[in-house]
Amino acid sequence: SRQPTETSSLPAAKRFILLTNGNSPFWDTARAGLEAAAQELQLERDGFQAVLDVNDGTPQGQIDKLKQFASQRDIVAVGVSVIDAANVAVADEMKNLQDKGVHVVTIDSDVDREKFRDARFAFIGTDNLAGGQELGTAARHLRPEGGQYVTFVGRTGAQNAIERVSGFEQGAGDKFEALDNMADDLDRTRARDNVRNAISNHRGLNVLVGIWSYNAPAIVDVVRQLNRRSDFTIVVFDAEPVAIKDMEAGFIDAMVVQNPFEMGYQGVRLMKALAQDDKATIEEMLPNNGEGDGGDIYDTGLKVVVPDEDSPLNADMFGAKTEFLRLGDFKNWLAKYGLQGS
Amino acid sequence: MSPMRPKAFPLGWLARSEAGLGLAVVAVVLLTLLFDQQRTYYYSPELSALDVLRHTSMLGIFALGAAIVIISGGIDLSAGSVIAFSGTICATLMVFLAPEAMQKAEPLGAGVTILAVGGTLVVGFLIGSLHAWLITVIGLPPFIATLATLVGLRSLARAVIENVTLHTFGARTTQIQIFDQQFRSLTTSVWLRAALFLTLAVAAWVLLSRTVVGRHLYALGGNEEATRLSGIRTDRLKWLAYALSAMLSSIAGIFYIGEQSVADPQTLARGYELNAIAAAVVGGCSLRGGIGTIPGTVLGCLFLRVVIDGIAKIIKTGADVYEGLIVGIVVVMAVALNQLRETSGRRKRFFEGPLGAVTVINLALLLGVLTTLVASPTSGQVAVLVGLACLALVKLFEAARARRAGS
Amino acid sequence: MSPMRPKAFPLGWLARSEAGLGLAVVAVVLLTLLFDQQRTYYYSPELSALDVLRHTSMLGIFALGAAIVIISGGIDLSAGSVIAFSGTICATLMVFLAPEAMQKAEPLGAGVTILAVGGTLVVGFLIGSLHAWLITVIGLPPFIATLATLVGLRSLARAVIENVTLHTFGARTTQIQIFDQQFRSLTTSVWLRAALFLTLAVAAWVLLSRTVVGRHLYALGGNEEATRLSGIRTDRLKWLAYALSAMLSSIAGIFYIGEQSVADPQTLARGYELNAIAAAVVGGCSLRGGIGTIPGTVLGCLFLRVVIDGIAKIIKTGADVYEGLIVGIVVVMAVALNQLRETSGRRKRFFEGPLGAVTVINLALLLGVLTTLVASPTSGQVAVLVGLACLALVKLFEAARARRAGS
Amino acid sequence: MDVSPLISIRRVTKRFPGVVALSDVSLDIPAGELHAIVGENGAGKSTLMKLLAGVIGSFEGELLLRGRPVRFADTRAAEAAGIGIIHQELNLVDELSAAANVFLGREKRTRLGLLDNRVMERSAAELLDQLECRVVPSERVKTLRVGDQQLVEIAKALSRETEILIMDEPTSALTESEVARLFRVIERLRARGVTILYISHKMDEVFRLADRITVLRDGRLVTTVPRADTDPRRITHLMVGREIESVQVAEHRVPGQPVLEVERLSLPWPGHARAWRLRDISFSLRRGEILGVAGLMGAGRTELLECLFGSSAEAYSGSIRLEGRQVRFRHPAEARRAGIALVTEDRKRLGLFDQMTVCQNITLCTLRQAAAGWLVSPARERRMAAETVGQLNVKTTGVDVPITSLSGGNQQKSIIGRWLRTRPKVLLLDDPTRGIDVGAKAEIYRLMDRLCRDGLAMIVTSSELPELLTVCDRILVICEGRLTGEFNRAEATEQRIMEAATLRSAG
Ligand SMILES: Nc1ncnc2c1ncn2[C@@H]1O[C@H](COP(=O)(O)OP(=O)(O)OP(=O)(O)O)[C@@H](O)[C@H]1O
Ligand SMILES: Nc1ncnc2c1ncn2[C@@H]1O[C@H](COP(=O)(O)OP(=O)(O)OP(=O)(O)O)[C@@H](O)[C@H]1O
Ligand SMILES: [Mg+2]
Ligand SMILES: [Mg+2]
Repeated sequence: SRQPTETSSLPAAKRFILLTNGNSPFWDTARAGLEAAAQELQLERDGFQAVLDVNDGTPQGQIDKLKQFASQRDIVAVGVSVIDAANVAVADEMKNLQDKGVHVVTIDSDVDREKFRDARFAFIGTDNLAGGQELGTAARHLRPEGGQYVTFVGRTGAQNAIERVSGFEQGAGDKFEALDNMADDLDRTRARDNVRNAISNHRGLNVLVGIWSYNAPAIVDVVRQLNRRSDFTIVVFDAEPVAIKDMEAGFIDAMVVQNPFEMGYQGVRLMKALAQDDKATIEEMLPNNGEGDGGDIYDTGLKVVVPDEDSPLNADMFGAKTEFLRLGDFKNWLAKYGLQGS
Repeated sequence: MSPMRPKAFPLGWLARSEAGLGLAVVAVVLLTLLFDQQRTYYYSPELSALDVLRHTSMLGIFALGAAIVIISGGIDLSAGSVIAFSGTICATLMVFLAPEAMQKAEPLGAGVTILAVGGTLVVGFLIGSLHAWLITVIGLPPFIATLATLVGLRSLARAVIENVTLHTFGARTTQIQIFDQQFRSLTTSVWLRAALFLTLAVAAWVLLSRTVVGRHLYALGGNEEATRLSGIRTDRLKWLAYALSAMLSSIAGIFYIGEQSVADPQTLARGYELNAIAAAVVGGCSLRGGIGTIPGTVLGCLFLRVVIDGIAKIIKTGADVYEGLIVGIVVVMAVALNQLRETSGRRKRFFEGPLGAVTVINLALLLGVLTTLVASPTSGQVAVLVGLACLALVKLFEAARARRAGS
Repeated sequence: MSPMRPKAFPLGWLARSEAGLGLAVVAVVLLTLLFDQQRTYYYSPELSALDVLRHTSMLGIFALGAAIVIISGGIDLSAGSVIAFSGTICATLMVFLAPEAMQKAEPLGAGVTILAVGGTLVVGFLIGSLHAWLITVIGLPPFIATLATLVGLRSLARAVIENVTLHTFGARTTQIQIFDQQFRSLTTSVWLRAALFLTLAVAAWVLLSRTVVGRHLYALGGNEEATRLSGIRTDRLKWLAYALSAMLSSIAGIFYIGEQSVADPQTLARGYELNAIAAAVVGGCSLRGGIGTIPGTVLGCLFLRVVIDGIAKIIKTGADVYEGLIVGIVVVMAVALNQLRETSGRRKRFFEGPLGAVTVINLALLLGVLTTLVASPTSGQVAVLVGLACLALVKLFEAARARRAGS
Repeated sequence: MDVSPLISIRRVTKRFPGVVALSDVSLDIPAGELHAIVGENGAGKSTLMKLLAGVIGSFEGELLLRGRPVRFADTRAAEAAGIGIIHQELNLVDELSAAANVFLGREKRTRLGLLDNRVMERSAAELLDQLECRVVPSERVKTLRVGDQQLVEIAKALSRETEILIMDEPTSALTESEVARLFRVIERLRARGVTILYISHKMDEVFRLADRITVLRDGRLVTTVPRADTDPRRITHLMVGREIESVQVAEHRVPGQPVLEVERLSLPWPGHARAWRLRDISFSLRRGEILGVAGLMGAGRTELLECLFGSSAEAYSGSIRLEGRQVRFRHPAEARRAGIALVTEDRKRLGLFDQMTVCQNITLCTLRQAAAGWLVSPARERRMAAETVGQLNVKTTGVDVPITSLSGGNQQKSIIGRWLRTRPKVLLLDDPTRGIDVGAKAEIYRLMDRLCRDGLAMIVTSSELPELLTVCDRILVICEGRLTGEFNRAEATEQRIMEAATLRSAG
């Protein structure tokens, strides 16, 4: 029933909303992609508007926001970074939105595909599990003799944390032993404490794994203070601006970087296509849609970033879809989109 | 008998305070209608009303507890953690009672649910009793006793959940998923929670205003020593107040895990204790004790909720950034108005001396920042100057009036 | 002249409370040494000491403020939000003063840093003045005034940061990255912050115990009316106390954004106000006002920190889950000991009547849960039974003693 | 007198919500005079002094100091103008030392600007020595006797070395020898030319010290007379407004059987030098008898009543028998149920619920009687309150007005009414007429007499001896926790009671 032609009855533009799971620089980059898409796809001309809505990192927050969306009349499409794949309530709210005629896609973090596939139209992003596997692969090649690692994360219960950690475990293989999975409750000072405690608590520890974006600077800060760079392999998720500087300074061995800019951009593109029933774009983005597993996923790709010099890692070690970049190239890529981090 | 004399009849005053709050609610709804470009309240009134109701009844349930404790002269900082702990316990009991069903996402059956809910209420009662014991027997100030459980219970809940999942499912997880459809549909039903809230509010209202125990609670809050010396067992009253508060939070905890379909103590109901206290205080409860009503508290919850909902409707995206700010301002305003009404008749100087001068700058800057946020940096700068000028004038005027009165 | 009579000299009593805390610190360190299988404290004492010092000095800086306010008879709930707001303002000022450098991650230069830090301190002073104005002129209870800023300032900080980044960098972000190496190395240096903390603590100690103003702050906390009648301007004292508290939080805010290399108001220093109050209270400050010392508060911070550090060293994996629980228990214990010491000599009944019976069950269950967590479910069940038996015996014994005394 | 007055009070009126504390008072006081101000409780004496000392800033009328109009915003301003005050109530900070309290607000500093505790303690010791008080200046005030606390309060005022010193009932907690020492200090001050305003209820003090005497009644100035031109009888007459009716209400009462027997009652005082608040107190109380308890402030009268009522903080030793049965109350609730009622001395702090109405205050203890099942019937509750209001003749515009709108006497009657509703066997009245006007006082005496004749047993304490002499059948005297005298109606005189009350124990 929702056709673009009926927009004129209301003064304001109809909205596409990208609802995050929590707050991090990751979403600032996604916002940049979203705004770029709004420009390039000329949303305003078609009476649309794309906005990012930041959740507070709790399931309750996401449920409340989805409910709030359902009660508003100007929302055409919602892209959700699902806070917890197994959460029935979130999936229910997404279904409820769909029943109200709002298009729903997932971005960055998907629902449990076995249980709630029909809660959304498609998923745009990268599997965090796959990302974890690539990071584990990097660790395996950086340290062929194996090692003992600790993962650092904001909340151990968060969906992407669970997936990344278990992906890392799979990618790293048998020679690696997990010592701890430490949560800092989003407190960056505690993130540093956790690293310090891990280092003093575990003698055999030699791999430090940053799971959420701010864990990377936290790891590097502590290792730098303790002056023990040579004792640890440091591999991290995401590229916060400070983390990029840290890799320049030689303190990070490998970063697995998702593409939040692309998630924001493609998310808007898909939402616009859905809103306008633009079959061509949908077909282009999801060529195998409806044809079994994976057809409803738009992969925004992964990047593995390594330092410019002296890295034993090379492109062949990683998956075919994964982009392998030296730090210099990565920075060029960022500069191209005017980004500080990813 | 001069007109400036405050009305003698206390219920008159209360009525006035509640009427004011009621009017404020209506005003906020009208303002939202006016400034919301989508006119959501007009086009989908039922949906909006249900949405407000959903939140108001949930906040209301544990705000009732906060109000009872505050009226009896105490303070309960632990609501958020008690909610999280109770939710965890409820899920844990379900796991104990039906481990298979919980793991395989099968229905639990009414028996299990009822037992789990009942057990949770017992735990709520035990928490309230612990507070009462720490306060009346050990002699801790209520602030400290409930601060300790605020910090401690959430952590205990996390430890419990990790332990239970490890021992029952063989894998340590930080949350327990709740699939049971029956439980979920009951806890997400707006009607059920609204009905429950209404029942509890009416019960609390009758308790406080129509029973002997209620009168004693007011007496306790108004003058603890005099209450004891009137032969009233203040320790038992405190036990009642804290037990009720904790049990109401437990009820909220049960609803929250159903609504979220997960018991996640790390994130559940963080900081909600402040919302509950704010609602009670906005509703006219005095932290000095002995003053406040249940209808006032209910209106306080409703008011806070329509304000938050209004902001969300008007600002649309990113409204939650402003939520805290506006709640803070609303709380200050509401309590300040109550305060100034009490001392009305007296002419007050708001900007006296150096503190007044600093406050002039302070408020002008605040005005400037707010204007910048709402409009633009340029208008913010204008606002600072205008604010500075106006407030300085007020200050000068006050000083002149004081000089005239003094001479 | 009986031996039960407490020493008359007030420092004697204080010394006892502080000596006890000092001993407790030593005990915790020894226990950690004993139970930490890595013997970290033995093998790398400097590193461990530095680590404890790093946190103690940071917590200490704003706990000093909490202590000053509590001693003067008030309460400041806003510390966490003031830290977040000040950090945000500091970063915002850097952006205003050197937008290019901030965006391009270039060094800022000492001038910019000094101006930003200075401006932040001024903002801290303004926040403290706002509290003082709300409390002394508008007449809000300190709890409400600082609760409002606790809720409001963090939200305002978020709004400011989004606005500033949008207008300066052209892209709305929720945090500001801080790259300046000089600023970061200064703020992460343990020595600098320890020296600053020591200086501030000594200054606060001299202020409170050796100056006229300090004497007046104690008097204000002890008996506000008597203080006013002695011709002391209590309003100015409150201004001083709240301004100091907010400014100390601001200093902490500056350090935190340097340490974290980002100003992120949403997550910065969440709930730290409770840590500060807990440290002051554990250090012997009474929420009734007029009692407490700076050395006590410093030891309180140190004690909380060695406890937390000890847990991390002993439990090794997953210690953060237990942290809150143990802090909660420690706070209750510390304040309860102070309380019981004051009423010593009196024989107390801890488990009298029905509340006592419920408490027996309560404590036994708590013991059981804790044992389950530390050991195993079976031992937990044993612990419940043993606890129940022991506590019930205590209850019976108490009742018997009371009956004997009564007859 | 053609000397221009040091202080002129011109047509001063002060209103409090519901009360006119002072109305149209004018008074001149020349420099160097010792001016006594007398009046019944609530006459407005303290209020007048508070205006002078800057404690109360807003009032109608004018204050002239050395001929110039002044209006003090706070005590600091008054002090700067040379006015110091010893307050009627103790205004000390418990946690600070005696020396710190003496110099609070005017601390001595070292050259570095820091507190000079040594100098302050030495000066405080000197001041206390003048008063011949043996308090160690570094001792915390909390641990001092009430009498010593009052001496510290006096030393605090003396340390100000002001030109005008107001003393508002400075001797209420002092023993006779302490009073004598204070008088020597006062003589020295007068020799220095200090103007003193002296308030006291004790006529002998007034007539020993004053140059002139001002009488206040119900907030109005009745007269100012030179001491030489008058005598105590006339002053008392002026204070009360009529000839002291010799309300010999106690005559022809016949006490019945003993209801309350107390044997060797002792109450420990942990952590205090005296160790016992009460020591070995024995007495009995009969049905239809009013037993008075006399003693100085801090003697332990309140504690005695608290023990009987089960509200003392410590456990007592000894035995209490009520109607022959051994009782031991651990909570006022038990005492209430057994038929004992206590009207507390500090009405505002320990008796009144100032957020509640008259009706709610009266029915608080017996609300259950107004409840049908769970719910309280407001109509029945109001009927109960109205009944009490009628019986005790409480002057109020209705039972639903706030209790704070009543005068002190009527508030007190409401509280007595609250307890009478519990139908007690023994009524304990702790200083029931404190701060109550004369008319109300007489009414309360008559009420007590009536209740007594109906067979109620009562124990009354009072800070005014004549009151006890008026209403009691028997008077016990307590000094520092010990029973130091027992007089029946015929034997009791003020002289003998004061002697017993100021007997200092040997230890
Ligand atoms: N702050 C106040 N608020 C309201 N009423 C007051 C206040 N202070 C005094 N009053 C009232 O003013 C009247 C005069 O009180 P004041 O204390 O001056 O009496 P007084 O002559 O000193 O009596 P006493 O001999 O008991 O000390 C009394 O009725 C008292 O209740
Ligand atoms: N040194 C002290 N420290 C603390 N409180 C005290 C002290 N002395 C007395 N008090 C308290 O002051 C009040 C009055 O003192 P107390 O009961 O001993 O004397 P009293 O004979 O009843 O005197 P009055 O009734 O004339 O004041 C009591 O509540 C008592 O607990
Ligand atoms: Mg007086
Ligand atoms: Mg007494």
